[in-house]
Amino acid sequence: MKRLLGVALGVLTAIGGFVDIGDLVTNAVVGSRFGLSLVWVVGVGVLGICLFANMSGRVAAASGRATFEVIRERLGPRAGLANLSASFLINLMTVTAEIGGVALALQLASSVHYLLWIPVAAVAVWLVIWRVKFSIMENVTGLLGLTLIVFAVALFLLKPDWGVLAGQALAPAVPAEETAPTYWYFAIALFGAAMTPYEVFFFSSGAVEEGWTVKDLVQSRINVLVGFPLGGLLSVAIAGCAAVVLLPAGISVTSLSQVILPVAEGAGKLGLAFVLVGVVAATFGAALETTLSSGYTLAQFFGWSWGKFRRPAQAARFHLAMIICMLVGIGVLATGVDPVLVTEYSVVFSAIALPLTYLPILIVSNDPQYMGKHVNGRAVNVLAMVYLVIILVASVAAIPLMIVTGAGA
Amino acid sequence: MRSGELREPGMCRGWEARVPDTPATAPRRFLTLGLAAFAICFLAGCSGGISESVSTAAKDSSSAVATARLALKQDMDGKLTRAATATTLDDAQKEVETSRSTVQKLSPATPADRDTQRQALDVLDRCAAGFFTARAAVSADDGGAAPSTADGDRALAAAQDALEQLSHMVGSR
Amino acid sequence: MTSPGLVPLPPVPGRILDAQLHLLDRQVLDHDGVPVTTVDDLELSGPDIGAEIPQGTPAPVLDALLTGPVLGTRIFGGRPPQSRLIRIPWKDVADVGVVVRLGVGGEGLDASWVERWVRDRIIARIPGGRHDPR
Amino acid sequence: MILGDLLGIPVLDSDGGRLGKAADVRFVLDGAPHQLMSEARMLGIVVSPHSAASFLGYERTNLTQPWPLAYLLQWRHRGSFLVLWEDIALIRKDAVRLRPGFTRYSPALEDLDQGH
Repeated sequence: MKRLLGVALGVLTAIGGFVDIGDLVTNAVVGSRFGLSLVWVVGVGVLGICLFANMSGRVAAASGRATFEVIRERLGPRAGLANLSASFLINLMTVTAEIGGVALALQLASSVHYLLWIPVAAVAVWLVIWRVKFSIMENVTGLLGLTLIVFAVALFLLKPDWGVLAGQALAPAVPAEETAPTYWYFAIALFGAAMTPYEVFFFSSGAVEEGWTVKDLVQSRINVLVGFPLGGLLSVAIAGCAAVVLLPAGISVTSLSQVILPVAEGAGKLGLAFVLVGVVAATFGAALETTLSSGYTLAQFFGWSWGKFRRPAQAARFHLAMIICMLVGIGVLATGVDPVLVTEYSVVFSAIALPLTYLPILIVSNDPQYMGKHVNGRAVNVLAMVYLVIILVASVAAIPLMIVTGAGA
Repeated sequence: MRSGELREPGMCRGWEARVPDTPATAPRRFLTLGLAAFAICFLAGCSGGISESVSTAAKDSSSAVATARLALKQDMDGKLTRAATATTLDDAQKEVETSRSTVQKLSPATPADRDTQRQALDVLDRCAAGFFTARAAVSADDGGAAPSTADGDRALAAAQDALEQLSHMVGSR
Repeated sequence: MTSPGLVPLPPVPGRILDAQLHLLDRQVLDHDGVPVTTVDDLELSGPDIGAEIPQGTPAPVLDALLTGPVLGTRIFGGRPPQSRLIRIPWKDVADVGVVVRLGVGGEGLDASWVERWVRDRIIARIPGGRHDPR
Repeated sequence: MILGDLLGIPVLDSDGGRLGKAADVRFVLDGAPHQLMSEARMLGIVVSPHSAASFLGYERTNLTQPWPLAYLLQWRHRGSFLVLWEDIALIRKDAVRLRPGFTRYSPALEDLDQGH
């Protein structure tokens, strides 16, 4: 019974923890401009993150090594450092976007300007990282993030023409007002939002934090294989809401306030309350995860002592690095740069940097020196190679598409 | 507004930062790639005529005005809290202001272009006025001399029509 | 993957370690399993650079694992002065696997001075810095 | 000497002909026993004619997964061989010179791994 509860809790937090500011913004933007015609990308991305998280979780459980230790060992210091710089900068961008997202959501709830909320949000993030136990942090934000299910509820309450939505989803086509390069640019953005590298740093480091062994692999596989696809459905619901309410009104999403309007339309003030709690929880949870990830990547590359399971004084550089990252994030936001814009760029850069983390994990998960008998099976490898190609194509195509489309404008 | 941001050369710097994809590349390659990226940014910033910029501004603004109207309608239906309505209006207003300043910064070469710019600014000013009314209605307590939410909606509806005409006019050129 | 034309290596009496493959860039843990650093480079007992090696010279041995500024020079080129090398003597190494385990505590090692400095000067001074999260 | 000085520099035969680059240094734990581990004696240098970078560790193992990545990475290190310490005549800052009549040994690890 206790075991069943553990599985249920794991799945629920995986659902609630799946969505972050990148998913919220990108799905709403895409829904408001392309309807559901890009929903297939969410499917591709979710399958990819399941595969990737499964591999990195298995590496962590079997060898006790988290992602960036493996990257350094396998790529050597030079390529490893290039990889670290790219991954770390994108992660920092995501930290900034998530803290901004918390502040924007709090502004929607209070009408106090978001710039005033940023220090509050950042201090709260730091306090949780400083004091709160890892599992409590994960479970609370994950469960509160579940309130985002209100997007699915609102979609039903809006009573859309399901036939039209299904038509958009099943026979994807570029809408008349948009161009093919823009369509593919947003396909990559959506892919990057679903498969953000930080999720993998966090997932594998979290496995070490929680002391996983191969015995826990079954549970982790259930969490991933059930939780992430359901989280993906939440993403689809966000896009669906935008497609039903915003697309016909000629609204293309550029701010968080537009993301939540469809929920208010369908579910009223109660729905609004739920969605605000959900957005704050999801972005706050993701702010924690990305901040920790920035500490994880640095500490693992340089071999510092790390982990929330240690007292801060026993992982001093790890904690100092996170404090500095957060200060940098606050500094960037204080310039008044639009957090939504940061988010839009961060998901695309995530897609660009994805091969850097994907390839080493794929290779190590085949290496018996690390994995013992838990190396990848044949089916996993075939799928993983297909995804390697997809990830490489997305990564290479992203910059030219960004230039051609003016970043999707 | 996003197009406006892209024209900042600073945005392009990120492209150099991600080049480490190929760790073996020599520093000179990095430099070349960076320069190429800069050149493209620069060209992208210069290209595109007045009417293209105006039509982008009209499109962005009309999305913003539509957002504001949706928020006001939800507010009147009791679906949105005041705080959420006010924030949505502020966000939309900011978007219109960004469009306006983009249009204002254009340097038209021909009299026709100058005319387009002036008309666009007129319309965007009307949008701003509409937002002003709507925002006043939302932040005011009930009663008093403040405009009602319905007034705000009417002002924004008029702005929306003007934007549509502007898009038509620019599109037909 | 033995290519034709190569002589198979005659059996050797001990375990084989390839520097790149098994040592360099590995995580170093102390005897309590606490991360200390990574293996940034290795120090050999010889030979002298540029001097002919006379036939029959005994093979050099691994003196120490190196860390610190040597990582920077390994990435960007150059060579830190001998005095700036931070050494972990090979005799302190207890096991080489997926990680390198030391047989000593990390607290007293030169390799952990930055960690100690950051801890004593900054992190431990923030309230709650010694609080056990578990 | 530090290992970083040795890795990646050209390896020449006794006439100065270029054989490849020093890709790795092999040690064997058969020296005087310390308290914890035996002394690690340098056994030789792995020379790779095509690529000096040890990339992802495919070059000396029989890993064949994931296809075709494993083959691609092994192919980069085709023609690698091991020269023993006894065959090394001189280590300079910019090159390693071997003795005349050195032996090319197989660099494969599989057959000799007596690890744990």
